[in-house]
Amino acid sequence: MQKYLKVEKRNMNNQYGMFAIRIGGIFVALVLGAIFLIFSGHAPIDVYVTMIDGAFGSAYGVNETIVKTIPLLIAALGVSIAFRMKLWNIGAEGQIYAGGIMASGVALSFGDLPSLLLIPMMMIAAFLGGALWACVPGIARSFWGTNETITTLMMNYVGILWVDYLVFGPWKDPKGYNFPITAEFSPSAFLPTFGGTRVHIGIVIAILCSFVIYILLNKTVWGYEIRVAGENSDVAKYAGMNVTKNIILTLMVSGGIAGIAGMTEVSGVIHRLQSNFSPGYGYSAIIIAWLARLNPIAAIFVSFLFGGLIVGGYAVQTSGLPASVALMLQGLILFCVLGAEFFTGYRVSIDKRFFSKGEAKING
Amino acid sequence: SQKSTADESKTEDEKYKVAFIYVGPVGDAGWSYSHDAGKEYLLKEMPDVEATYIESVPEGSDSERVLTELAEKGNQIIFATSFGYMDSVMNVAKKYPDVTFIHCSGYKTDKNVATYFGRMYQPRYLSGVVAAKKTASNVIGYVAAYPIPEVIRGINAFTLGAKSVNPDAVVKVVWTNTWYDPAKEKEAAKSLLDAGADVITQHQDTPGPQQAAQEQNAFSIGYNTDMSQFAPEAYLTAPVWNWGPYYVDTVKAVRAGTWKSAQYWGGLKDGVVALAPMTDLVDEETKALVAKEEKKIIDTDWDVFTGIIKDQEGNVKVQEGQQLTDEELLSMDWFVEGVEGKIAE
Amino acid sequence: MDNAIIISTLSAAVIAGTPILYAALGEIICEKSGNLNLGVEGMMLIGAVCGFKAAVLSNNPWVGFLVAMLAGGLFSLIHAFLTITLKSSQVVSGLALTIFGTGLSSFIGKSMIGIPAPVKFSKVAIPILSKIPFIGTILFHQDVLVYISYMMIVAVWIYLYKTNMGLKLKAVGENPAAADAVGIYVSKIQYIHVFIGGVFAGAGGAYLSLAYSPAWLENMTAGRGWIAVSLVIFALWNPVRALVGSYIFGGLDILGYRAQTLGITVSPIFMKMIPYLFTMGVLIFISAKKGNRNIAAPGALGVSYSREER
Amino acid sequence: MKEKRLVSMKGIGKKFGDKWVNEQVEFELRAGEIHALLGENGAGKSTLMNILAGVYKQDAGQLLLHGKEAILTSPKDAIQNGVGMIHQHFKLVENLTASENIILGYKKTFFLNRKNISEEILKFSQKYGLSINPNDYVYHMSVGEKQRIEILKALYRGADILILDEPTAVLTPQETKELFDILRKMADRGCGIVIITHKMKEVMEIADRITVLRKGRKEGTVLKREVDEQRLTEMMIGKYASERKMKDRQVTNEVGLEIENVTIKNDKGFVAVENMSFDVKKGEIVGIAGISGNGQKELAEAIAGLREIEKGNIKIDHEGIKEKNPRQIIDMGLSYVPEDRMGMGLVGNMDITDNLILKDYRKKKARKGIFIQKKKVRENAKDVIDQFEIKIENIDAPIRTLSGGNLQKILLGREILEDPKVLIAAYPVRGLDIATTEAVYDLLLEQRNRGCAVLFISEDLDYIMQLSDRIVAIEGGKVAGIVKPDETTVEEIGMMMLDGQVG
Ligand SMILES: Nc1ncnc2c1ncn2[C@@H]1O[C@H](COP(=O)(O)OP(=O)(O)OP(=O)(O)O)[C@@H](O)[C@H]1O
Ligand SMILES: Nc1ncnc2c1ncn2[C@@H]1O[C@H](COP(=O)(O)OP(=O)(O)OP(=O)(O)O)[C@@H](O)[C@H]1O
Ligand SMILES: [Mg+2]
Ligand SMILES: [Mg+2]
Repeated sequence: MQKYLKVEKRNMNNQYGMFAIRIGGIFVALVLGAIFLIFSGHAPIDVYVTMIDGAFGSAYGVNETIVKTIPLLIAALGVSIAFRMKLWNIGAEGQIYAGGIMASGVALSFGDLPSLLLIPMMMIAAFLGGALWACVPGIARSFWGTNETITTLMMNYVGILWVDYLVFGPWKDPKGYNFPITAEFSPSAFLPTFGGTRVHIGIVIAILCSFVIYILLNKTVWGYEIRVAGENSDVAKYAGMNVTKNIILTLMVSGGIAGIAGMTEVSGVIHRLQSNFSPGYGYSAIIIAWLARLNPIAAIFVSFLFGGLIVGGYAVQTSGLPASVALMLQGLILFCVLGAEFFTGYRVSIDKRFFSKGEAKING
Repeated sequence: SQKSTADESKTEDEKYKVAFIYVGPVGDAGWSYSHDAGKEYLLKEMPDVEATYIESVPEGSDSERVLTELAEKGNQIIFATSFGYMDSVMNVAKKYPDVTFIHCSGYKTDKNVATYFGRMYQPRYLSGVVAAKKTASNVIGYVAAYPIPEVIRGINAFTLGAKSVNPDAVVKVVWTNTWYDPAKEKEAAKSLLDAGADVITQHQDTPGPQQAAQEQNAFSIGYNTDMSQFAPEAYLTAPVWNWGPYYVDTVKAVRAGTWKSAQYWGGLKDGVVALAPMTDLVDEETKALVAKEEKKIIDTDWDVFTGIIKDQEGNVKVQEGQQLTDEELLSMDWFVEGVEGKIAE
Repeated sequence: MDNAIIISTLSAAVIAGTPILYAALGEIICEKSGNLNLGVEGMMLIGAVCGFKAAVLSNNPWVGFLVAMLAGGLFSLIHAFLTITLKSSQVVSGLALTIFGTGLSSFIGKSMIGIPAPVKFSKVAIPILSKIPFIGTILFHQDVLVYISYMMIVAVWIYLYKTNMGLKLKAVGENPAAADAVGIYVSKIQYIHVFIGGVFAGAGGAYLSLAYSPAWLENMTAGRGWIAVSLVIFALWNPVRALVGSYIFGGLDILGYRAQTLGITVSPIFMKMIPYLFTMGVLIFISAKKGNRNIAAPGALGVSYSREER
Repeated sequence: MKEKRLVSMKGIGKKFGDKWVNEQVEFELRAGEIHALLGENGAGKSTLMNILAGVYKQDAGQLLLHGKEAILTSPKDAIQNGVGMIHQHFKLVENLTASENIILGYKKTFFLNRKNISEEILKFSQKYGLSINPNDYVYHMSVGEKQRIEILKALYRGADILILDEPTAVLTPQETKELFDILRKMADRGCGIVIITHKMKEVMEIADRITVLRKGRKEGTVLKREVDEQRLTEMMIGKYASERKMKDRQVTNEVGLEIENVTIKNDKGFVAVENMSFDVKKGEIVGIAGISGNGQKELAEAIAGLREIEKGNIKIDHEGIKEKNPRQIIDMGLSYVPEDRMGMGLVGNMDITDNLILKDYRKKKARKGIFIQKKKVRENAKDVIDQFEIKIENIDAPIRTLSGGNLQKILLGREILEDPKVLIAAYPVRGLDIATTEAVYDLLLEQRNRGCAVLFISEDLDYIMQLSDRIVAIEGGKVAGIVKPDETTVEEIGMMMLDGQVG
């Protein structure tokens, strides 16, 4: 089959074309999903309407999608920084937990301080927590060349377990009937919210971060250094850059930012530390960073859509769809969006040589 | 069963809408499964009720949205079936004063928020009796999940039950720190069996420990639901949840306007918890003994945690004739005498 | 600890290591072709559920096992198509595969919750070998799937190092352009080995649902797919090292429980951390003293190959 | 025999993106001939041959192999039709052995009997007079050895059409001569051979017929005996006249670069440069003549601070660099044009602007506070493009799309613009066509004339003789002799390079 096709790389400069291809990918996903839904006895249009309606159909839905967007976006930004340097930090999940721990530690110890002081302190602590979590793989990578993919992944589990340790042990709420949660933070540790919604100031922080990181990566000396080192560390060394230092620094910044996602979650939404408080934001962040092609501005939109996908996924359950089907729809959409990327980079056509008239052909 | 959206708004008040949110998948064969069985019972008993459920809702930020959505969709009663939903329930309940929220296993209430839970420790006590009568080695293995009061209470009740008929019995505890990993829980059970236990019980949702017992020709006591089919040659009985009657009563009360916020903690008497039918592996003498104990709990003031009760160090924790209060039960963090193991931090 | 406890602990370590051993072997084969498939968890779940369902329907564990392998393999073809034909990012595609597999497996398994396995693989002692003191009980008093895993180690080892196909596989994973230039169909080789990777992952899943704790429960792999992925690196892409590694991981998994029964109180939370910390430690140790080219990662791991590009 | 047509390509067209890089090309190869393919960088030579080798699919035209039309969909099809191509960047699997690489994908048996195979390959290689060690891993091998493996690979598959893309670019004169002997022998056995090269001298030495491509089109096919170098050059690029600016030389006595008893280890930890000493004066070009792999790379990298100096010291403008890092050395006035353009000197996925500031991005002229002044440096880039006549269609496109010659100009341009005190140029004209080669040499001379100390590393003895003021011949990491070009001969230097004996 492939024999009769011609696949060529193309440099697509047409923004609309790229957009159309990606929309096409989502469309294919929906069609595939519809076929599946019909087979499993659900009405696809209803499911899709519920899904989109749940995520974007009302002010409440949009607000909730934004709430979801915040940790996804911040973590995706963190991940993007490392990916720019081709450091495969898949440990955002653990860094989120580490950030959550540190932020909670500050909130629980200095609850009397006013918001204006406490929240920045929590944020710094969260950054340090995430940075610390990422710095272990960073040091191993830069001094011994240890593959950071697995070390960062391992650190995820360690981070999740540390939260367990704290909420089951020393940080257990003394008034909480021995349940594994910390005491609720004092209100001065809450991130302010907008109106009566759950949307908190984290969204401003996240978008601000996007722009700052965009500038940092694309306009500054440091951004330039990590782009060069990401492309080719030999070139970086040749150009006099300190690659060892940059690996550690980049991973720490990357982890630190993911750590802030942990802080916004505990301080903006949950208001205390509890087991498993992140339902896999760190992993979703990897997908988002990739789909946004490591562009911090694009990440804003991708996170928003991804947030919608998750929120919509719960919404469809109210129309009788089991969670598993929602998960499958998410997977399908991801597959198709990923597959569509191919068509933005390549042109596929039929190999005309086989269909033009000629003498006896030999091949193979 | 799906109606179009336009239809739905019209027929809204015909059916009484009730919703459930579960922390795990319905397919966990354990905790969420037991609540879903209660939901099914409710639907059977009250055909004019329409029930929605949302499964696998994490205890973090998602639960608040899901609760809001369910309230928004016109559900009159929402059952939130995991401890971690507590804050979310309180927040959402404030915004929807007309909706009744019933939260399982928590301790916060409001005008429209009640809590409910079952005195699982009562059937646990009975299962301890069964185990202690069955054991030959006098070592009973307990595969424990997480060191939270509910689990600790269960272990203590089980041990008190065992000791009441067999003072030589000890209950060995191994913590798994999982709710849901059949292979690991099986391993934990095997380690107990290797350490001399010949009866195994558990606090997780999976049949792993049951299977381990069967493979090593030991006996087992399940949890949550009847697990006999997983280990027919080992399974003795199981303390089980039975939420259906409570759900029916609650829905009826709310609908009739007689409902009042309360902290409901039903026991054997109310049928929320029960000891599953004992298999033929349990002898008649034990069955009779269990029936007697059960009657004692149901019919008299006596309860499992009636003194004299000593802790592991031999300190008297409950004086002769006294009982632990519900508050003390809900925050239990010590082991009774006869438990071998430590509450891990 | 007396001998009996040591033996039973080690014997349990073999069982605990077997599902990850299967999955890791598959991932080794897959990664040798230059394809990183992070969807092991999803493939294992698909194997577990399909194997269980087939065993229930056919009343035959072998049918279950074979169906599990086939299902795992077919499922992995999604990843193969995306990454080989459509040249998508392997990392992202693998993550998506896990998401999809988790959903699909619980969808397929809905009707089988609370059903025990009608048939399962039980322990059989191998006549002479199981009589060897110490080792005999640990290694040769297990279920058939454990014995098959031994054979698979040997088979994979021979396949990788002693056959022409193994040579082609190595070439494709190291330098697809070079393989292409000598007329090897790079994408065909990659498809085949991603498929085999899925087959093995499916077998690992089936081990859980048909032998280890015979039942279907949603998400019953509980993270073992990820352990398998790290095991591959731990084993430096060598099947024999994967064997040792998986038993160590399996052992670490159960050691905590054994310690508790002996009255040694270590927080189970920290016990759970040990395998992860241990993996990290070993990885760092190995990378600190590497240098041998033959133990490095396949040269083209994670990169999609495309002929007309440099 | 001589008239048998192995290949005819008719009206071949190929486009990349929207650009036609081959158009209406006719090409013919006969049995027993050595056919040279000539053209400027980017003329489409490699593309045309890649079509013949099944790597690219043509967009127009027909291909006949052994007289029959062939539609090649993969290199495998080409191999089965007797076509073997030796690419400039070798397509070998580094951590397989020689014999494994040769039989790769060809042996049909299930099991791999390494012992039999290596015996078989040893015999096979001896038959063609190509000496190799079948059990050696490729990563241990020299370039020449790797090339022999590539040739054996093609022959082993029964190729009678052999394509070599710039095979001599990385060979020493001796290796080149050996290669040509082999090629001639194979042609005599009835093979048809296509050789792509930029070296006129070699064309005149080895080719029977010559086809010249120009901007993707065929300029003509001629018999060697009917043309001379001048005529070929004209066919390739039109009118051409070379005049080297040898004048203006201002060799001073001031030392710019000193190598003092230096010992350096290579990646594997063995001594690559041993106790080496020489100096380069300001305004002087010192050529390093040596077979590649004799310590040139290590020496250059040590000067740039990329490799540790085990013993001795290196001084730039009298200042030692031993304790300095690459950045400090750059700031001391060192510029370095590395051998591996894309692997070390340039970033293929970045645009020309970003590549041009690689060395001075943190200096005042490129930055403002923490920011890079993209606008300003982009303007500078435009000047550089004009000044060095870099052919680039889109200034914001990644440079990997550029031809080798243009890449080299960017690299050299960047290094020269720094007005360095010391310039190291390693193999700066490798793979470049004549015109670009001349341009590059002019730039080196300009630097010398400006007073820069230039260290020029090359294998091409003719150019070393022409350009250098002094020549350091090295062998086995040691200085074999230091001579002046007008006091020696190419042969004498060749001898020193080979056995390390002075004079
Ligand atoms: N894979 C490719 N994709 C896009 N453009 C290409 C590709 N390969 C070659 N080109 C372009 O095609 C043109 C011809 O390239 P080709 O490699 O055939 O030149 P060449 O004659 O071999 O040059 P050189 O002497 O530098 O080796 C160049 O402009 C080049 O940039
Ligand atoms: N994917 C690509 N896209 C665009 N241009 C390409 C691509 N691959 C190669 N080229 C260009 O095609 C030309 C020839 O490429 P080829 O692979 O034949 O290497 P080459 O002949 O060794 O190149 P050179 O000697 O010029 O460095 C080079 O100038 C290169 O920049
Ligand atoms: Mg070329
Ligand atoms: Mg070239």
